[in-house]
Parts: sequence; structure tokens; C-alpha cells
Amino acid sequence: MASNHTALPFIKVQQQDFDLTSEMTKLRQGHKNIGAVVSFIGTVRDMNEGDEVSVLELEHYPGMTEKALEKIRLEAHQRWELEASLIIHRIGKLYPADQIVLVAVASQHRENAFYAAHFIMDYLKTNAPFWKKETLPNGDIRWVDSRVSDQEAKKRWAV
Amino acid sequence: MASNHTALPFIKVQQQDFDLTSEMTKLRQGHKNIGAVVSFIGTVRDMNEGDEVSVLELEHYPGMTEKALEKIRLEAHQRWELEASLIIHRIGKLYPADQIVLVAVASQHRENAFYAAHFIMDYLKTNAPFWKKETLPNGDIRWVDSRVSDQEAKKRWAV
Amino acid sequence: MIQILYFANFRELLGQSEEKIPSTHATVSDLLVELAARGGDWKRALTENTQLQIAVNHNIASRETPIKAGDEIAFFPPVTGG
Amino acid sequence: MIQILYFANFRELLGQSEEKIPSTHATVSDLLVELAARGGDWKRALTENTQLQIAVNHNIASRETPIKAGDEIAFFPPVTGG
Repeated sequence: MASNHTALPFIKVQQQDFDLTSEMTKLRQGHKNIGAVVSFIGTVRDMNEGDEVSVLELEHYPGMTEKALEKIRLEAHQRWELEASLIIHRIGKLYPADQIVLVAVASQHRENAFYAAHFIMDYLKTNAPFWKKETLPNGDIRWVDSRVSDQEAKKRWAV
Repeated sequence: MASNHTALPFIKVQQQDFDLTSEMTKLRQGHKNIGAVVSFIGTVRDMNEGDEVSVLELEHYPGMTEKALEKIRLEAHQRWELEASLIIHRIGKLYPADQIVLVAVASQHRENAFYAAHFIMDYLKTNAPFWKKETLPNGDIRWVDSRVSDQEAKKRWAV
Repeated sequence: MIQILYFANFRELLGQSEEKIPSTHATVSDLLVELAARGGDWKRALTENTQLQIAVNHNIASRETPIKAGDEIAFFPPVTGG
Repeated sequence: MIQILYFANFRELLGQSEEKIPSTHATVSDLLVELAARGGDWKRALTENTQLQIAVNHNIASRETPIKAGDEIAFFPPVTGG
């Protein structure tokens, strides 16, 4: 069930999985002049901080999350010449190797799509209200800490 | 029909189309610690040099093309910490909006996958022996010129 | 009235995800003083936690951000999506 | 013998995609001299075309690259894949 509080057509926050091919097909529809499509998929790793992870649970802030993602997406469209873009982020319980997030960007020339997709991911990591809780095989549950490296990564886009 | 002269499992030069989801699934198989997968798809634009394009025909150098692609792929693995990567390039007659090329790179952390996929595309553009011939709606046929911008793009990866 | 939301470890620690209270605060800082006066976990979570993040009406805010009746104020830790 | 391949507009202009000739050349340059001596399109394509790219045994080469019997030499324009 998508929690599209704000009816933003290129932002989806949902529990269910997504299919890359069909999302890419939808993204490209009606844009014949696209020459490049870059996609990023984030997946659940089976290790974090040296520990095996059994379950990852994602919480978000309904309403604010969608707005924050749309703001990042529009900022990317302002910085680079893009034809279309899309962000899907899953919430709820996920397991190792599951897909967590999809960022897809289509443009006429490849450089813009590469930069924009990377930019969106770097900003999503620090600016979109999601929180992760992981369960270890021994049953221990802990909230995942934010990373200094994600704050650092954002700096490359300073204008 | 794949022309895998050299039996390189992560390089495919083929006439037939490819399905992104199934290629990504194969790429990720057996690599549970992947956290990031970046894919690039190049598609046939309906315009080039200001003219509408009806058909794009791709020729390659069997044997050398596969080796050149594998060399670029391995160079990416040397430069960044990657879990897996894949290059598929189509040949023969293609039409506007058709997929031409897929570069997919999987890694633990997103930055490596973004850089490596971009690097592979920039090098593929200048180092892999493919040639494009386009047919215009009036029947005119012309070879596509290489771009100075592709030579320039490569320079960002100078070490 | 103002609407207050708590997310992630703040929600768990404070034992609630939302509440409505009368609007008597000029800024987020004033609200934090009132909530911290509840003592115990409230004091620790809201005034001694350097990781506290604040949003007012879905926008990232700070302790100095003004608030008024009808506002939605959220408290949460640094985000970890993606 | 050496194997010579022509690709893209070179193949079209010269009217053939491959040929085998006796190996009598020390370098690619010597081979180009022999082929250009055929005159007409051969001369224009192989000695007056600044876009000529060369590969010897699947590796990018130059006019100075040595060649020997059994080698595969290819001539083509700048590549335009992707």
C-alpha cells in the first residue's frame, strides 16, 4: 500500500517490492528523446558494523518523507537537464538482499543522469526522514546509527 | 545470438534485447553483501545532429569488441571495490527508444558503483569498437561521427 | 493546540508516537522546556541528547523555530534511509 | 600471410570486409603503403584520412606497430558505441 499523502507521481513510499524493468518502462514512457537512464538500487546487506543482520525494519514520517524526497528530486532537475526521474523507497520489514530504494533518472546525455542519481541518493541519505532498526541473529534489536560518511558524501554537491 | 567469441561471462554482445530486472537478479546472485547496484541503460534517441532518426544500425568487431569491454570492466574492478559487474551491448538494427547498452555494477557502498558505472560508459564510448549508422526518414543513410565530448569525458578519470 | 510526533528511538523511549497539547510556546525551545519538565526519560531524550532532530510542519527546524497553534512538531534521531 | 579487416565506412568505401595477403611488411606503415598503391579510394581512405584507426591482433595500434605473419590487422573509423 503506497502512502502517497501528497499525491506526488514520481515519489512512492511503500511496503511492497518494485520491479525495475516495469518502473523503467513507465519512467521512459512519452519521452522518446531519452538517451540515458541511470538507476540506483539500494539493497539490504547481510552485515552491518561487523554483525550479521536478520531483519531490517524501516520507519518513516508519512507526509514529510514524501515532501523531502520530492524536494530533492526537484533540486536535481534544477541542477541538471533531465527528462524524468523517480524515487521509490520501501518501508516495513525487509530481509538481506531485499531491495530498499530505487532512484531512476532519465536524460538526453549520460553525464546528467549519472550525476543526478548520485546527488539524489546522497541527499536522500541525510535529508529524508527514514529510520532503520536491525535485528541480529541472537535476537538483539538496535537502531542503525547515521553515518558521518553520508554527511561527508553530501559535500561534493556544494555549489 | 550472442557472439561470445571469448567466453567472457560478464560481457555480452548480442542482437536481442535484454531485460533489466533479470540481468540485475543474475548479477546479484551469490553476492549477499551487495548494498548498491547502479545500472546505466543507453537508448536510441529519435534525434541526432538535429535530424530525426528512423533506424540505427550497430556494427562491431567480433572478438576485439568483447576483449575491449572486458578490459574496461576489469580496470573498473581495479580502481574501485566492486562485488560484480556486467556489460551488455546490442548490435544490428535498432529503433528509437530501443535499449542499446546496459552497464550494471554492484558494490557494498554506493559511491563505488556510481563511479565505476560512469567510468565504464565513458571508456566504452571511446575504446570499444562499435560503429553506428543512422537512417533518416527521407532514406538518407550516414555514419555517426564520434564526439569530441566523449574524448573529453574520459579525461575525468585520469589517474 | 499543537500536534507532537515522536519517531524511532524517541517514540520507543517516551512510549508514545504522538500527542496534542495546548499551544503556549513561542519557539520549539519553549516546548522542549515544558516536555523536559516531565523528568526522567523526557529530560534525557529532549534536552541531553545531542542527536535530537526537529521538524515543524514537515520542514527541518531548530530550537529557535517559532511555533503557533495548529503546527505539527516532530522529534527524531538523525535519519538513516536509503 | 596476414589477415586484414575493414569496418564501417572503410568496409563500404573499399568494397570488402576482409582479405588475406602475403606477409612482407615490417610495420603497419609498410602495409598502408602497399594498400595505398592500389590507388583511388585506397589511397584516399588509408593515407589521406586523419580518422584512420588501427588494431593489430585486437589491440589498438599505430602506424609504427610491427606486424608479422599470422597477424590480424584492422582498419576502422573512430568508434561510436554506447
